[in-house]
Amino acid sequence: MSSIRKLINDPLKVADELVEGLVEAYNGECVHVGQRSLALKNIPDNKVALLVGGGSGHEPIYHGLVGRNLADGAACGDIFAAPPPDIVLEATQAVNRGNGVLYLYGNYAGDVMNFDMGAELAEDDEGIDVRTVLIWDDVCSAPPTQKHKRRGIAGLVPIVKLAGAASQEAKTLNELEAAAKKAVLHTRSVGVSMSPGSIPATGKPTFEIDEDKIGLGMGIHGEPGVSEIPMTTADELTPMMLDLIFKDFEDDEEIEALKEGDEVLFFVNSLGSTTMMECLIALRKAKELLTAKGLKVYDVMVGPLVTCQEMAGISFSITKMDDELKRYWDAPCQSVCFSKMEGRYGG
Amino acid sequence: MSSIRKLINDPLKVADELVEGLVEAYNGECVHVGQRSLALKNIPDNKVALLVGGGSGHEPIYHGLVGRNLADGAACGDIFAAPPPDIVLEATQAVNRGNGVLYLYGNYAGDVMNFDMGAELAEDDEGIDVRTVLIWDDVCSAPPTQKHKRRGIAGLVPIVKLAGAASQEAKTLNELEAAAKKAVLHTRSVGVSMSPGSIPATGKPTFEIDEDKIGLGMGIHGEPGVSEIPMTTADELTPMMLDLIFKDFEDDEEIEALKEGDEVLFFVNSLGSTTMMECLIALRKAKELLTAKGLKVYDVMVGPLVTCQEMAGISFSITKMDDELKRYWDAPCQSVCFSKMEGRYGG
Amino acid sequence: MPKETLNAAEVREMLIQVADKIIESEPILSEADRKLGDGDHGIGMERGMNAAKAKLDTTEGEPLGKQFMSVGMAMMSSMGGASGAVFGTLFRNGGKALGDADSFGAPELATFLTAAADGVMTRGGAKPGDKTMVDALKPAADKAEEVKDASLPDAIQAVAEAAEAGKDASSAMRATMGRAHTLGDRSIGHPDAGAVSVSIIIGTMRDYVMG
Amino acid sequence: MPKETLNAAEVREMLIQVADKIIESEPILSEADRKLGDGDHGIGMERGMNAAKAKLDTTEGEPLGKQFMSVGMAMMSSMGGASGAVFGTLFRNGGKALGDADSFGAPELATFLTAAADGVMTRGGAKPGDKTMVDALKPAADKAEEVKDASLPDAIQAVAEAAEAGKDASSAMRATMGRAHTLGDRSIGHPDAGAVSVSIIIGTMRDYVMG
Ligand SMILES: Nc1ncnc2c1ncn2[C@@H]1O[C@H](COP(=O)(O)OP(=O)(O)O)[C@@H](O)[C@H]1O
Ligand SMILES: Nc1ncnc2c1ncn2[C@@H]1O[C@H](COP(=O)(O)OP(=O)(O)O)[C@@H](O)[C@H]1O
Ligand SMILES: [Mg+2]
Ligand SMILES: [Mg+2]
Ligand SMILES: [Mg+2]
Ligand SMILES: [Mg+2]
Repeated sequence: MSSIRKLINDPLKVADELVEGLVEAYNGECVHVGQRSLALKNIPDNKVALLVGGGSGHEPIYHGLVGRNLADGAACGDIFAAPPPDIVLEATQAVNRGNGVLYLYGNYAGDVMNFDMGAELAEDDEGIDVRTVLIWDDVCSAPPTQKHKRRGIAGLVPIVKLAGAASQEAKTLNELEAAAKKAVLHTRSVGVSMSPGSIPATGKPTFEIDEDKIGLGMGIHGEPGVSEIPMTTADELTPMMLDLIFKDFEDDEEIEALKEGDEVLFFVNSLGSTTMMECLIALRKAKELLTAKGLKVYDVMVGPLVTCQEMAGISFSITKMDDELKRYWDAPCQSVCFSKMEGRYGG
Repeated sequence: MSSIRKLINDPLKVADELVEGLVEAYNGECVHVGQRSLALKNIPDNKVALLVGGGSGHEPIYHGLVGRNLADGAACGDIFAAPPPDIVLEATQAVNRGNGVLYLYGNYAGDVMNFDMGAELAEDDEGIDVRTVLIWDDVCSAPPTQKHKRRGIAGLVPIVKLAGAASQEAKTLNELEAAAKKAVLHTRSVGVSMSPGSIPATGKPTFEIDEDKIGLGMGIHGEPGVSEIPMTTADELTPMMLDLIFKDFEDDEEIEALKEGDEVLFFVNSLGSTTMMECLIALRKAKELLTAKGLKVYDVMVGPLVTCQEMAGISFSITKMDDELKRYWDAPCQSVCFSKMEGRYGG
Repeated sequence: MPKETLNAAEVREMLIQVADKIIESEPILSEADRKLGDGDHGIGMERGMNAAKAKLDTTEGEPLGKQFMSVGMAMMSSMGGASGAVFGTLFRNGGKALGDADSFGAPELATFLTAAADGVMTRGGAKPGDKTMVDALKPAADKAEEVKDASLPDAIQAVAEAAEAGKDASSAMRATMGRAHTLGDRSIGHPDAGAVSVSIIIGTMRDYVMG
Repeated sequence: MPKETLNAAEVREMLIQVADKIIESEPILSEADRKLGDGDHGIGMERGMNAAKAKLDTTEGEPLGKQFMSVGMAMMSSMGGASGAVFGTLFRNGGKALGDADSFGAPELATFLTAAADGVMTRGGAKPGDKTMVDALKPAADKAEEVKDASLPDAIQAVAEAAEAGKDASSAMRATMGRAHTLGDRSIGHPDAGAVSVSIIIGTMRDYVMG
């Protein structure tokens, strides 16, 4: 497979340079902290802070989720690599306003180990109160009884959005932790991929897949899914993906199955080179099936928000809404990754 | 070159199906009109209406720009094809509230002929007052003395954003026309491409380019640019692109050259498979150069908003701001293509 | 056996043949557009001609001018794009000019093509030499006027050759408008995609007339 | 000529050699990660070892335990990712356990590897059999304890073989955690990328000792 040509400078510096660019995208709203972190400029005193983070290369997340009514800061790793503990510490110090910091990030071994080490430094050396909520929305990465083995994928965007709004109201770290945990518990995703992204430093794809196959249940770095199926149409694939999510709500004892009248947030994510056109075509079918199941779509998100370079593929995420989550959703927000006005479409 | 695998159904129905999906993305905020148009559900009586449109396949534009404080409706053609006159007429009727309709779209022969025919039908048969403002921001497509030959490219997003805000205040078609014309006059873009997108119905790329070349000044369908240069770095390419824009402001007698202290809106667009990572790396350098020229960046936009399927490439757009345009910019807006809260980054 | 004139039923049959030929030529037309434009001309013409065929299913018994007009209306409202407007106009204006003619011979061929060319040039503003389909259509119309006293077979032979020659001549032209104009000199050496369509349309009319 | 013990300067030299070898092995390591993970293991290790080398430029004269620890700190703060944490911990915990030892022989090798393995297993929660670098590191540590009364050359030979065998054995394992766990049985047949790194690290230490 030939190397992909990317518009970059030094292939080993892409993570540093993209964070520098991201700071410019915020045009003064965010500051560049330490090695490779971002923090909102004006975090109110005493705010319970929300810190996100993870490997770079998935832009616009995670670091694009810093913003108004969203995350207060992000600790950014190198391409597909969790941020080292020092960076986590720097970001933690930058967002801390004396009322605790919630870490909210995807459940990957590298992230857990590095954020934990960062938290130890922050707690032991700086006396900062840190709590962690892991994102594990990928239902294909382990059964509901083994959520600790699940990956965090595109569902992180609604989850961070909801937690970001919650963090504006939260009086204590406990309150924010509870809200973030609820957003996680209520959000489930399934991803598929048709072709890999590549690592800028090597130009090599992160995995291999036959030209005429779709990887069902794949992760956002190209981690293996549950099976490979023959390439098919949007209308055939959509119910397969939705059924995996529906089934997870049924099988998981921690949450009730989706039933008639339930309200959901629905998110179609592109993993990179899959076009908005394709996302919209899948959305069309998905909406039909959600409606047929009696679900009410509270709001819709669509776009390439959680990507893996030029990887082709999509994911669906469903967040089961309740009054609390709806209130968080309705808050406006503004960031490089995701912005909205007050309310919801059609509301 | 091998066909690109897309997640679609019938390759000849992608335009129809994506518009159906788009309506679902709006979740009730927009209605599907006639064959293939969208209109906002609640357009106030007497509002001077703003209608955009063009070929499909460039999602999220044009039809994704219908929304709050944005366009009132869009007439959508098939993939890369201007909408036929009937569709333009249907969309015109759907947005008309008795105070005239402004057509705002990219300057392509096909669009001009079809929208003109649509306008004739609307005026002659329905007595609707129609005015047209063409978007011609691509400075590489003709010299400033021949703007009627210029193409409309990614600058359309800030232009429609500004016109959309203006349309909320405009009392007459004349007023909206003047505001839209100003947004167009103040906006200039340059695009580059490294590899083509493909047409869903044929699976074939829209143009050919050597693996190690960049097409400088190319259009958003792969129309030829001013030259092909060897593949280079983001830091080398960025000043070339900016200089072409700066020079256009200098050479054009209808607008003043950009000078120290001027405020600009800066937009880095991805044409499809170019990642946000790359856009941000280019933005980093661009911001340095804009600042070196003494320009103040009023606000920044970045993302894959005007695409050509999986085409690789980026464009820069600069809008020279003044108090009126700043007021339009500051208004919040919400659509599938572009949303923002009140104000601006860092503001 | 060559046909000396065509009645409405034959015009309809001829147009179905034209449509089939264009649909069959999709890859050639798209390829020509890939060189100078966005590569979709064949797709658009195919879409338009499929719509035209569907329309022609409902026009049996109508006057021959109406047959042409129906093709034009179907193209115009199904295709969009530059070619929806210009080819729609070609057939619509050409057909309209035929009024209630009930036989299609060399004079009607001239009337049709002249009105078609005028309509297209008014609509799109292109002149001969701009490297558009006008460069095949206008010479064909001029030739048709020249040979309007000949027999239909002789006339359509000459006209098809003129369209073909015009299409070929477009290769040597420098594009001055449309998507290809930024190519400048690099546009030289490829025929215009729309001109290829015109030559196929008129060539297929010739084949029909010649039997 | 094999070395019977290493002093701090030699440990430092050995670590530079380890770093160079890992940097050189980037393509192999990335390829191994492509099979079971996200394909970046070699890149991360290369980044970490470059940082380690830069750090080792400043550690001349420091005790040997510090040499190992410096490598660990440099890796931990430059790499990130799973391997930044685990390989950082390997060198840091291992080096810390050496205290102020001023010669590195077979007993110190055992102390280093046992503390390294314990540290990694505590940090990441992986046990032998989970198909991680632990499957090369833990057998190496166990072997080192077993042969800690042998000469350094004999001990490091045996330990490097154990690491190599552990790496090879990881091929046959089913991943139960980390990115590869969703592969289930399909993860069988490829060695774990981190285990490959461990075997290269210990193998290069052996090569240095053997001279
Ligand atoms: N102004 C014009 N007048 C006449 N013909 C035109 C004009 N603009 C374009 N054309 C014709 O349309 C053809 C392109 O058609 P097509 O590819 O279907 O449309 P689009 O350019 O919208 O993709 C050109 O090859 C040319 O012959
Ligand atoms: N919990 C863990 N304990 C020990 N080693 C681990 C653990 N998780 C991952 N590893 C090791 O890290 C290696 C992957 O490293 P690398 O590719 O650099 O990190 P990432 O998975 O973040 O991309 C695996 O091959 C494995 O040996
Ligand atoms: Mg990684
Ligand atoms: Mg087109
Ligand atoms: Mg075309
Ligand atoms: Mg990896």
